Amino acid sequence: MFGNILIWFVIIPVLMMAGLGVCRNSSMAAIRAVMVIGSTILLALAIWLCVDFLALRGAGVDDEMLFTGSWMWYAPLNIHLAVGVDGISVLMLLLSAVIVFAGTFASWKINPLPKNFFLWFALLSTGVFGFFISIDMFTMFMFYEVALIPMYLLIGVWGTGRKEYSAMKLTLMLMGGSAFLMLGLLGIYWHSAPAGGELTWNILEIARNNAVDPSWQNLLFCFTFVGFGVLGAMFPFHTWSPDGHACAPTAVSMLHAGVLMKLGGYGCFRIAIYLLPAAANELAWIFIILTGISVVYGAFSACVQTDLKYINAYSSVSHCGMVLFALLMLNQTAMTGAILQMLSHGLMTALFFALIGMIYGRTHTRDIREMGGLMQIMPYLGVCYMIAGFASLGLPGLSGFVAEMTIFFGAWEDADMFHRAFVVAATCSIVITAVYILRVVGKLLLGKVHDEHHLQLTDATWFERFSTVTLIVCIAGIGFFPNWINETIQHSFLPIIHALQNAI
Amino acid sequence: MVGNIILYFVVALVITVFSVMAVTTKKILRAATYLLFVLLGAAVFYFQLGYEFLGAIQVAVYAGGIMVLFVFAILLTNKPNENENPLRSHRQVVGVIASVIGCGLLLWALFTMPMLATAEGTRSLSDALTSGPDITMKMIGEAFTGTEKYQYLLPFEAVSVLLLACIIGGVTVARKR
Amino acid sequence: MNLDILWYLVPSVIMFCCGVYGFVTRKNMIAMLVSLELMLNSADLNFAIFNRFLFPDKMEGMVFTLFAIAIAAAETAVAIAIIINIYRSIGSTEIVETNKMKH
Amino acid sequence: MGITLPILILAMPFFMFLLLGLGGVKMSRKVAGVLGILGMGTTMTLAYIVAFTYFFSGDAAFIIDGVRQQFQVFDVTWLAFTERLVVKIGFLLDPISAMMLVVITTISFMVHLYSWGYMESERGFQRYYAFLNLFSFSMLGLVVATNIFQMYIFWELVGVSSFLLIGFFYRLPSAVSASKKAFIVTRFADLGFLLGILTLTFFTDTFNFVDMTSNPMNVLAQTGGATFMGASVLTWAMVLIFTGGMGKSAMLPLHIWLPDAMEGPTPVSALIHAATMVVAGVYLVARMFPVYCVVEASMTFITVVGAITAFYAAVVACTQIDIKRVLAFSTISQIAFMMVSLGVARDGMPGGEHYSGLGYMAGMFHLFTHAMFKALLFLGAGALIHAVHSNDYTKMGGLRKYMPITHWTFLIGCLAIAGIPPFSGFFSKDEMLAAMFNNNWIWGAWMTMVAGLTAFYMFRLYFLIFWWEENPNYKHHRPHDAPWQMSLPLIILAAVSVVAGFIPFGELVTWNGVSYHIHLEAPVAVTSIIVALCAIALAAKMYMRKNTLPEKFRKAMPGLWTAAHHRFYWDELYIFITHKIIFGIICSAIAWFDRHVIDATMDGFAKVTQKVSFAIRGLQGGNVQAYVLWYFFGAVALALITWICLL
Repeated sequence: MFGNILIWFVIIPVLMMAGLGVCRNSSMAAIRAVMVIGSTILLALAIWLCVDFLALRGAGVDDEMLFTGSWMWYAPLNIHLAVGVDGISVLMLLLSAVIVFAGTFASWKINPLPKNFFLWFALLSTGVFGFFISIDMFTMFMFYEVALIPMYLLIGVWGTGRKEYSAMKLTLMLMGGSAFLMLGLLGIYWHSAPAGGELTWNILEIARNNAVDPSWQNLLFCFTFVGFGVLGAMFPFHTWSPDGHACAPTAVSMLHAGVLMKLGGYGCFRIAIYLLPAAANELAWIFIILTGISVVYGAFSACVQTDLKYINAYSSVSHCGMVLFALLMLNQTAMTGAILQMLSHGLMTALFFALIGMIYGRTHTRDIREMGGLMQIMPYLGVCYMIAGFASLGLPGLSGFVAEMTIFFGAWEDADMFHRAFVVAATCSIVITAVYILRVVGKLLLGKVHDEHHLQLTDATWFERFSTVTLIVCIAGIGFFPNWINETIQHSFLPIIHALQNAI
Repeated sequence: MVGNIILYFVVALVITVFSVMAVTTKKILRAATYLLFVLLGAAVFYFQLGYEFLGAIQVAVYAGGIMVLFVFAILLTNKPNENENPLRSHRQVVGVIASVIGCGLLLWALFTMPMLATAEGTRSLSDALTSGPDITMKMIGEAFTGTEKYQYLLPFEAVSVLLLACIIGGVTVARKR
Repeated sequence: MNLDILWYLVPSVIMFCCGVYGFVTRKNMIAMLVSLELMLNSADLNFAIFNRFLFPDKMEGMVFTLFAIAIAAAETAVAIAIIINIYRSIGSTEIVETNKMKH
Repeated sequence: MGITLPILILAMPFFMFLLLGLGGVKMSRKVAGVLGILGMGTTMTLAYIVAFTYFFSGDAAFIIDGVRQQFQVFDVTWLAFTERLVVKIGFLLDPISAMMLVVITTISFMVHLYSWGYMESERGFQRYYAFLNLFSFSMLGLVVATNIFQMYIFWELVGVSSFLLIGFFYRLPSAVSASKKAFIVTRFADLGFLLGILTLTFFTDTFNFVDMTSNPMNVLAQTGGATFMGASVLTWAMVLIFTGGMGKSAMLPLHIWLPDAMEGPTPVSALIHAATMVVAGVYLVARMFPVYCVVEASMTFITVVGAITAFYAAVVACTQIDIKRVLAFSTISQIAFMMVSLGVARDGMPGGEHYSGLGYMAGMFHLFTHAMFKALLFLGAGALIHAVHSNDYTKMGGLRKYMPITHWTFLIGCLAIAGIPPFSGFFSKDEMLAAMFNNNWIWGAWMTMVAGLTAFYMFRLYFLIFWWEENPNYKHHRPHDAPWQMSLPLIILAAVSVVAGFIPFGELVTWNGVSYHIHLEAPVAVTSIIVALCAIALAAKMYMRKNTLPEKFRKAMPGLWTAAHHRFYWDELYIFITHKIIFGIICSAIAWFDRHVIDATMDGFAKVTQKVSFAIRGLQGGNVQAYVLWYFFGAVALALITWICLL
C-alpha cells in the first residue's frame, strides 16, 4: 500500500499535521519549518508524479488510470480506498501542490494561533489531495467533506470582517450541495451494476458497467451536477463565494479559490458527466443556461464592486462558470479548455488573493476608493497585480488566454444556434473582464497616491516575493508552453468522450 | 384458591391505593413510605406468580436497599415536616389528563388485545402455574452463568461492571469537594 | 372467578399511570424519583406477569426483571448521588431550580 | 534562408524586454538606453538583411518566374485545439511582411534613438525601453504571422503594449484613463475579430493564411452557402474579422481611443499610434485580401467605413487645438484612406490587367510612406513640445526662427502628407486615387476632397506653429532645437520622406507577387495636385500672418465648428453608454439583484430555519417533566393513530 506514490499525497499532509502537533504554539520557526518542508516535499512529489506519468504515457501505457491501487475499507458496502490518476488528476495534484506551497509562504506571518491555523490548513490539503487521487466515489466524497469542514474554522477564526456570518454561510451552502451530492452518489451506487451484479463505488467499474438506468440518470445527474456545481459557484448557488472569499484569510482564499472550487468542476465531469452520459447529453442545455448566466453575470457584478476581494470573488464566479460551461459543451476541445481554465484560474486567483492579502496587510483596507497610486509605493506588488490582471483578462503568453481560447474554439464546434448564442455571450465576458480588471488596476495602482499614510508602506518581503514568483512562473509557463498540458488533458478525456458518444 | 383470590384483592387494593397516595401526598417522607408498601405489594405478586426468587430480590433490593437510600436522601436534603410547595396548577391538570387518558387507553388496549383472548391469555393463575416447570434456584443459576442460548453470562457481567461504575460514580458525584 | 392475566395487569396499569402523574407533577426531585420507581416496578411486574401467563415454560421475563431491578438500583443510587450533590450546590432539590446551570 | 535570422528578429526584442524589464531597476539610465538602442539597431540590421534577401536575392524560394512567393521560414506547433485546428507560431515571409519588417524596425529604431533625448529626465526610463521592446516584439510577431491565430495572439500583445505605453505617465489620471479606454475599445473590437476567426476557421479547418488565401474560392465553397440573418456566413466572418481591424486602426465608430492615446509619450505616439500598430487593421485586410476579394459585401463595407472615417477625421482635424490630436485625426484619416484603397481593389478590374489589385499595392505603398512621414511629423511635434512644454498650438507660433531643423523637417512632412510632388506622399496617394477612380468615380472624387482637406489642416497646423505670431513667452524661455539624439531621427526620416516615392514599390509589393510598374495617371495626378495647392494657399491665406479670418470663419458656422471641435460628440455618446447604461443600469442592477434577491433568498432559508428553531426551542428546554409529557402524549397519539388505522 505504501509503495503507491499516490497514497503519499495523503500521508504527507497527515505527517505534517503530526509534526505541527508536536511544535509549540510559540515557536514560529518550527511551525514554518514543518510547513515548508512538507509543502516542498508535496511539490516535489507532484512534479515527480507528473514526470513519471508523462514518461509512462510516452512509453505507450494507455490505461485509463495509472498508479492504480485499491484496498478494501468497508466490506459490507464494498467501499474501497481506491486510487488512480489520469492526466487531469495529475495536473490537478500539481496545481494543488503549487498552491499549498505558495499559500504556506503567503501566510508566513499568520496571527494569532499559527500552529492551529496550519493544522487546519494541512487538513484541508489532505482533503484536496485525497479527492484528486480517489477513484472510489465514497472515498472521494469523504475527502471532499474533509476539505470543506476546515474551511469553517479557518474563516471563522482567522478571517476578517463579518467572518462568522460568512463562514457559516459558506459551510451551510456547501453542505447543502453535499447533501444533494450524497443523494446522487448513493443513487449511482445502487444502480452501479447490472441486475444481480455486485454494487460498486469504483468510478472506472461503474463507467464500464454503464448500468445506470436512463430514467434514473436524469435525476441523479441533476443531483450530482448541482452538488458539485455549488462548489463550482454555479449561478444561482454562488453567493457563498463573494462573502466567503472576502472574509477568508489570504492562504485560505488562495486554496479555496485556487483548488477547492476546482473540486466542483472536477467532480462534475468525473462523476456527473462520465458516469451519467445519457443524462449529460439530454440535460446539458439546462446547465448551459445557468453557467452561461454565471459567466456574464459574474463579470457584470464584478464591475461595480469596490472591495478587492469581492471583485475577485465575482470574477471567480465568472471564470468558474466558464469551466462548467465548457464541460457542458461535451466535446473534447471545450472540456480540455475547461481543465486549462481550472489550472489557469487556480493559479491566477491564488496570485490575486495572495496579492490582495499582502496589500491589505499594509494598507488595512480593501476598498479601492481608499487606495490609489500604489504602483509608486510598492512597485513589485503592483507589477504582480498587473500580471495577475492580464492573466485574468486573457493576455497571450499567460495562462488565461490559452484556456479561454481552447474553450471558445471547442464550444464553437457545436453548430446549433443555442450553443452559438451562449458562446457569443461567454466571449463577451472577456471584454467585461477587461473592463473590471482595468478599472481596478487604474484605481488601485495607477494615478495619484490617495492616502498620504500609504507613502510609508514598504514593498514585498522575501517570502512574499517567493510566493508570488512561484505562481507567476506557473502562469507564464502554461501561457508559453501549453501544448504538453493540452495533450495530456485531451488524452485523458477520451474515455469520457466515448462514454458520451455511446450514450447518444 | 380462594385464599389466592383474597390475597390478590388485598394486594391489588394496597398497590392501587398506595400508588395514588405516593404521588399525591404532600410530605416527601410519606411518599417514600407509601412507595415501600407498593413495592412490597409487587413482591407479593411475584410470590403469587411463583417467582419466589424474584420476590425475594424485590424485597431485598427495593425494600431493603433502595428505600434506605431514599430515606437517607430525604433526611439529608429536607428539613423535617416541611411540606412540598404547591405545584403549578396547569401541570397538575395536564398530569391528571395524561394519566387518565393513558390509563384508559392502556386498559382499553388490554381488554381488546387479541393475544389475551387466546387460550393462553385466558387461563387462570393455577393453570399457568402448573403448565410450566417450577423455577428452581439451579435453573436461575445456570441461566446466569452460561453462554448458550437463553443464558446470560455476558449481561450478568455487564451488570456487575455497571454496578461497579455506579458505585464509583456515586462516590465521585456525591463526595465533598 | 378466575384469576387470569388481566387481573394482574390492571393494578400494574394503575401503578404506571400514577407514576406518570407523579413524575409530571412533582417538583421535588426525590419525589420524582419515587414516581419513577413506580413506573419501573409496573414494567417489571408486567414482565413477570406476561412470562407467567403466556410463556410459562420459559423464564426470560423473570430474568429481565432481575436485570431491570439491578439496573434500577444502580440508577437510583447514581440519581440520589446527583440529587445530593445538587442540593449541596444550590441548597434545594426542586427541579425548577436546576436550570441554574444554564445561566 | 536559415531560421537563425528570423528567430533572432523575434527573440532580440523579447530578450531586451526581459532584460530591461527585470534587470532595468538595477541599471543606470545610460546603460539601459544604450542597451535598448543597440538591441533595436541589431534587430533593424537583421530585418534589413532578411528583407533585402527576400526582395533582391532572387532565390527560388522567394521568387519564381518574376512572381514573388510566400515563404514560411518556420512554423512550429504551439497549441493543438483539435487534430485539424492547430495553432502554430511561425514566420511568414512575403512582400508585405518583409516591407513591414523594414518599416517597424526602422521607425522603432528611430524612436529608440529619439527617446534617449526625449525621455531622458523621465522616471521609469528603463521601464520605457522595456515596453518599447515588448511592443516591437509583438508587432514583429504580428506581421510575420503565418496564421490568423498567431496574428490574434500578437494582436492582443500589441494592444497591451500600447496600453502600457499610453499609460506610461501613470501618475496622471488622464493618461490612466486614456490607456484604459484604448485597451477596452480595442478589446471590444477584438471580440469581433475572435468571433470572426471562430466562424471562419469553423469552415476552413485551418488557421493558416497561405492555405486560405491561395485558394479563396475553396473557402467560399467550404462554407457551403450557409447564411445568417440574410448575409452569407463568410460575409459575417470577414466583416467580424475586419471589426478587429476597425478597432486597432481606429475606424469609425471605434476611433475614439486614438486621440486620447496621445496622452502617452510622443515618441510612442509616433511609433505605435502613427506608423505601426494602427496600420495593423490595414495589414490584416491586406493579409486576407484574396479572401476578402471573393466576398463583395465585405469589401463594400470596408470601403464605406473607410470613406466615412477619412472625411470625418479630416474635418475634425481642422478644428483641434492640441497639435498631437491634429496629427492623431490625421492618422485616422490617412489609415482610412488606405482602407478605402484596399476596399476598392479587386482581382480583375475594368480598365485592364493594369488595375488588378492596384488599390492593394497603392494602399501598401501609402502605408509605407505614411509610416515614414507621420513618424516624422510626430517626432517633430515631440521636439516642439520638448521646446515649449505644451501640446497647444496657441502656446506656439513663429517658431521657424528658433527651431530651424524642426521647421524644415516638419515642412517636409507636411508637404509629403499633402501630396505635393516629388515628396513620397504624392506618389502613394496618386496611386490610391487612381485605384479609387477606377473602381467608381464617387470614391475618387470623395477621397480627392479628403486629400484637399488633409493639405488644408496640415498646413493650418504648420502655419500656426511656425508662422502666425510669436508667443511673448519666448522671451523668458527661448525655445531651441532638440539635442542630436532627437534631431538625427528627424533628419533621417525627412530624407526618407523625400526619396521614398521613387522606390519602385510596385515591383516589390503586390497582392499576387506579380510585379507592377507604377506610372502616374496624369488627370488624377494633376487634379490632386491642384486641389492640394489650393488648400495650401487657403491655409496660408488664413494662418500665415495673424489675422481675423479664422475667427470670421468660426463665427460664420458656429454649430459645425463646435461640433467638429467636440469630435461630433462621439466621446460623450460612449461615456453615456458605458457609464450610464452599462455601469449605471446593467451592472448596478445585477449587483443589486445579486445582493437583494439571490443572496437574500439564501439568507432567507437560513433566517426561516432560525426562526423555526427559535419557535420550537422551548420544547428542548431541559425540563424532564415536559419531555415525559410530550413523550407520553406522543405515545398516546401513536396509539390512537394505530387504532384509527385498525378500525
